[in-house]
Amino acid sequence: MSYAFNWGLPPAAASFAPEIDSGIALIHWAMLIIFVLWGAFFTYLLIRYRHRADVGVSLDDTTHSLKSLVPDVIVMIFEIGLIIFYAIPVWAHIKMKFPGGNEDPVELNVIAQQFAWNVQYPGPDGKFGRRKPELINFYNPIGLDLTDPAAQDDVVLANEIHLPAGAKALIHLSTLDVIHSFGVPEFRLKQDAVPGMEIPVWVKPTQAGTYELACAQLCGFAHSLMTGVVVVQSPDQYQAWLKSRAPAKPQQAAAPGANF
Amino acid sequence: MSDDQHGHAPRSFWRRYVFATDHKVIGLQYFFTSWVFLLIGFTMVLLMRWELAYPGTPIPFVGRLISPLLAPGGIMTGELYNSLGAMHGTLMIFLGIVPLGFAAFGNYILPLQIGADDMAFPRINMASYWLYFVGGVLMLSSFILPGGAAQSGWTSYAPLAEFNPGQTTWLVSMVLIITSSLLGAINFLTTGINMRAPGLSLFRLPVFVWAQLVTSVLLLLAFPPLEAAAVLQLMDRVLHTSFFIPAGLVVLGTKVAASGGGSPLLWEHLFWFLGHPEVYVLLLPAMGIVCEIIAANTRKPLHGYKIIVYSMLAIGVLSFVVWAHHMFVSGMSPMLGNFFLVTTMIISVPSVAILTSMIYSLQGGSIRFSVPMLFALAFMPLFGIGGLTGLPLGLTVTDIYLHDTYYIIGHFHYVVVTGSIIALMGGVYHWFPKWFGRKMNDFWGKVHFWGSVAAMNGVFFPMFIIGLHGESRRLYDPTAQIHNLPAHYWHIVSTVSAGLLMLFQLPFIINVIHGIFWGEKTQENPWKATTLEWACPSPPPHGNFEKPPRVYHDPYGYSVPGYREDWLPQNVEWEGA
Amino acid sequence: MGGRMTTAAAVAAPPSEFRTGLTNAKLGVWLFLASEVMLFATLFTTYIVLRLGASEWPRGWEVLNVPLGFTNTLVLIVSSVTMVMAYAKCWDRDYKGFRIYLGVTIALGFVFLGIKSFEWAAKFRVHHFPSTSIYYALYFTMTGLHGLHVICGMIVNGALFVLSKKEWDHPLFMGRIEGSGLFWHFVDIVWIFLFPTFYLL
Amino acid sequence: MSDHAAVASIDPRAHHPHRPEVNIYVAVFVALAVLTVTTVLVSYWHLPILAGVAVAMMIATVKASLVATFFMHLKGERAFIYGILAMTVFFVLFLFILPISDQDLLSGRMTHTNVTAEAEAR
Repeated sequence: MSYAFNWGLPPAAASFAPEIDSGIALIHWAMLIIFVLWGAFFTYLLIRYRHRADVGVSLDDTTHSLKSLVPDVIVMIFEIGLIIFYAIPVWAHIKMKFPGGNEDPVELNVIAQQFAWNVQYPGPDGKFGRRKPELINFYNPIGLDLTDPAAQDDVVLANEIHLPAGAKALIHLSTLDVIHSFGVPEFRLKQDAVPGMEIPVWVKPTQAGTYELACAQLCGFAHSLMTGVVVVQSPDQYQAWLKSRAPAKPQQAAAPGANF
Repeated sequence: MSDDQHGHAPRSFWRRYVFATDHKVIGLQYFFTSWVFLLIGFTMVLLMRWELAYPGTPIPFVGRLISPLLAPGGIMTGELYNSLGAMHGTLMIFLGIVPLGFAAFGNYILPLQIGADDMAFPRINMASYWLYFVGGVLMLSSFILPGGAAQSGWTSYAPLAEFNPGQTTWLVSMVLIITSSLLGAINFLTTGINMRAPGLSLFRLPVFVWAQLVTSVLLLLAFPPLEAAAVLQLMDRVLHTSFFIPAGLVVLGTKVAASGGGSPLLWEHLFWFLGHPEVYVLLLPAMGIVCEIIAANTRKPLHGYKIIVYSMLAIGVLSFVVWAHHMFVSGMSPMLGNFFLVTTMIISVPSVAILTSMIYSLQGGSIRFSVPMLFALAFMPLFGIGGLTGLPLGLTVTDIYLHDTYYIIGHFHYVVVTGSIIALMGGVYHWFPKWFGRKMNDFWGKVHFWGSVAAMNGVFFPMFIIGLHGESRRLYDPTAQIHNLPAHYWHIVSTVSAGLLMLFQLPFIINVIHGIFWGEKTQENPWKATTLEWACPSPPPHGNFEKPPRVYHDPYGYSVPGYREDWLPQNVEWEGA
Repeated sequence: MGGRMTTAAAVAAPPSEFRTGLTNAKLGVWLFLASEVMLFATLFTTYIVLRLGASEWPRGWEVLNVPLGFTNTLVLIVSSVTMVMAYAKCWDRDYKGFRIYLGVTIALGFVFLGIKSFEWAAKFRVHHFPSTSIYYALYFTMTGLHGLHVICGMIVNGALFVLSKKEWDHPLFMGRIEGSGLFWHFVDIVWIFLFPTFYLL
Repeated sequence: MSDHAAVASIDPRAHHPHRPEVNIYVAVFVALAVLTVTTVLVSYWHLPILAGVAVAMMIATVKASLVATFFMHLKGERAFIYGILAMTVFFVLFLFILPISDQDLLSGRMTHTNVTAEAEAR
């Protein structure tokens, strides 16, 4: 497979991915330039000041020289620029401002477990059914409470997420057991799922396609097998898919760890 | 009570070499023990590298020797891979580099460089070594103890670590090792601050001593939180409390019985409160060693001695407030992410200042390319790569993508291996004549150097490429994830280089053993260096100095105009200075 | 041991000046206390974080015996006074007074541990264990760790009590009493914070 | 422990600049006892939690500083010790503030599974 150069990054498929990519590219170009300049100077010093019998040492003013702080100033200015104009605003955009209200995002729960991704869509009523840990069993991996009316039309999937392209999706990320991490390289998205917490994550996929969702935080012996797919479809296809999955009764989702 | 380190060395073998209180013997004990741990940790990673490059194939040669429970048919299981990963990290960091850089070099060199006859608390020093030894042996023996070795990474994130077998042994050993480091830190600080020779003011201390003192402060104040956290995790495992376990967890279909109410993020905070200062514990002694070697081999004073010292102090303080840049995507509040982003960017400033000072120190010098100097020179660009690649990781936004990928593995191995270990190897060549009164072989030293540097780059540079492709760390079978396949061949490059790296350690090991017994004999000051450790015989006798030294000059009195030699030892009185 | 100092040893010793003006022992003890501060600070951080995250938390007086905790606080405070009085007697070179005060300090340590173990036993009888709730987990862990420190302090004091017979005139003896005292007072300070944290809030 | 200097100076009181002041020790003891009684009495009012914490911690801090100042002889101690303690306190502040504020900022994202389940059961 061949990617365009782009520092080896996989294709970008989310709205904020280009922002992250441009940062990675900018920093790597800067690093490369710094390293080359610096390496050239270093090599020059090694050759110019190698030991020769007839050439002595030339002492500079070592005690009061602040010369070695000069690169610091340059680095500092670069970093301050990065922080103010890049890191803080983009960070807020990705991790702190969540779609809601009039944006009408696609909402879904992603509930990680050893070693599978459970996905819960609220169904046509737009309400998530209640979940209770007591109810979790082989056939009900997320402990959906079927006595709850809101649970009746919920769609529960394992290791498969469907999202419409061009629309924002709000994912409520949680986990049943240990820390997992929701990572989709093409979305440039990564967020740990922490036991006892429900963490919001948003993404706006831009390219239709199938992407790999892989756990990015060590979660046990089968960590590397904890993968799923994210299917990004055109909005029409997505709606069609959603309709086809809307159950009269809740789905029987795949058993835990069924993917290995 | 107080006089057993004065006068003559104890005569009995046990008191002299095993339960020794002499800082030099303890230093060498640390030296040999930590190298053994480093080699064991390296062997572990060779097995892991095989699995990464050729997942699912039997490990050649040794695969059949491993218990079929862990490696059926010689093929590594996920459990074994995770155990090796956790143990590799723990061994290399807590049992390898810290004891080598801080305890071994510190014990031997620090009292000599300040002109003291021993450490402030010789018996606590002994206790410190034996706690470390017992903790280390216990850690290793966890492979054969019930439950096996820990499987949750060296970070032991809760609650995974709470449910995994083998973690209890890890925690007990960690408590022992931490206690050992705490005692060591108290000893080093007291010695360095209180027992300096007359005339040796703070700003006449060699950079190495400064590095050791700052390192001690980091150990002293950053380790107790991890010790407390380890005790809490131990309580969770042994007495079934739930400090790090929230309510309502269901593990593989079974409801967890713990009462709940704990916080997994709290463990991460407490762990990284140590974890980040620990990075500088690995690094500062190495920087100190590099500074010593550079000054002696450029025949001129260090450029910006004070800048280096203040930078080290600044690193010491700042390293306590940057810890959560390891946690940007951990679920920690994104607001705090901004705080740690700013502190992380600030801490790069003193590091850059130190590196720049090292480079300017070359300017105008007369560079002797001795073996230790080669290592010190290699430190600069290679540590530079490690430092630079920290930038995209320390920046919140780019870290979202690069977090926990091979990029970070490459980054910190560049810092720790081509940074710390390279410098520590240089330190071995530099101070070997002092320790044994004999030199190591130059030719084989150069073979070791060029081979190691080439192989290290071969191991770690591909990791940046793999990481930029988006491959996560800690995957025992990376090919199980389709998006990892395009960059997979780089794993093979890395694995082959790792084998070569091991091969290139053979000349080093043989050189050390050969040097101890048959090396060329040297005088007390073979490098014509100025600091106090070169003013006593090689190897120094019990009690170190024939008479207590007095200090008259700054540490790096090289090429002092008007003096008859091009080095003016700190303890030589000379009017013209 | 002072008598065993040989002239060779005296010559080998560096000039009798500590650079900070503090003895090694005292500097070492203070550094050790600094690390202890971090240790207990971590536990208090844990307490606060877990309490903030808890949905419910018992008030101390509902579950613990405040009069006993109050008594124990007083016991430790008195023992701190006797400890510092032992130091004063050491300064005055009053051997008998010193042994009385140090002995009382150790005895008060036993009283403290006795009351503490009574409290613990009462909890165990009604099946309140560290695993019962996060409150009890913190209570047993923090008071237990504090109790371990009390025991350590008592061991050091006991050792000095025994050694004082032989080493009363040793030049380092007073430094050891001072160091042991610093540790004992620190243990007292920890309890001063633990008491309100668990019993009164 | 190896206090080399002691070899040269035989007087056991050398290096111990803190002359004991028994009157002060007694006064401090009285103050500590009174403060202990106060804090227990205050707790019987069952103050709201924030006020309770503020009062109890204020009293505890005063007590601790009394012990440190007089029993541990921080009064008249060398500046170096103050330095060590100041540094420690500085780091303790970060150890407190950052994890605690994290917990606080995240309170909206916490799930109390057990409580909801119990509440429903009731």
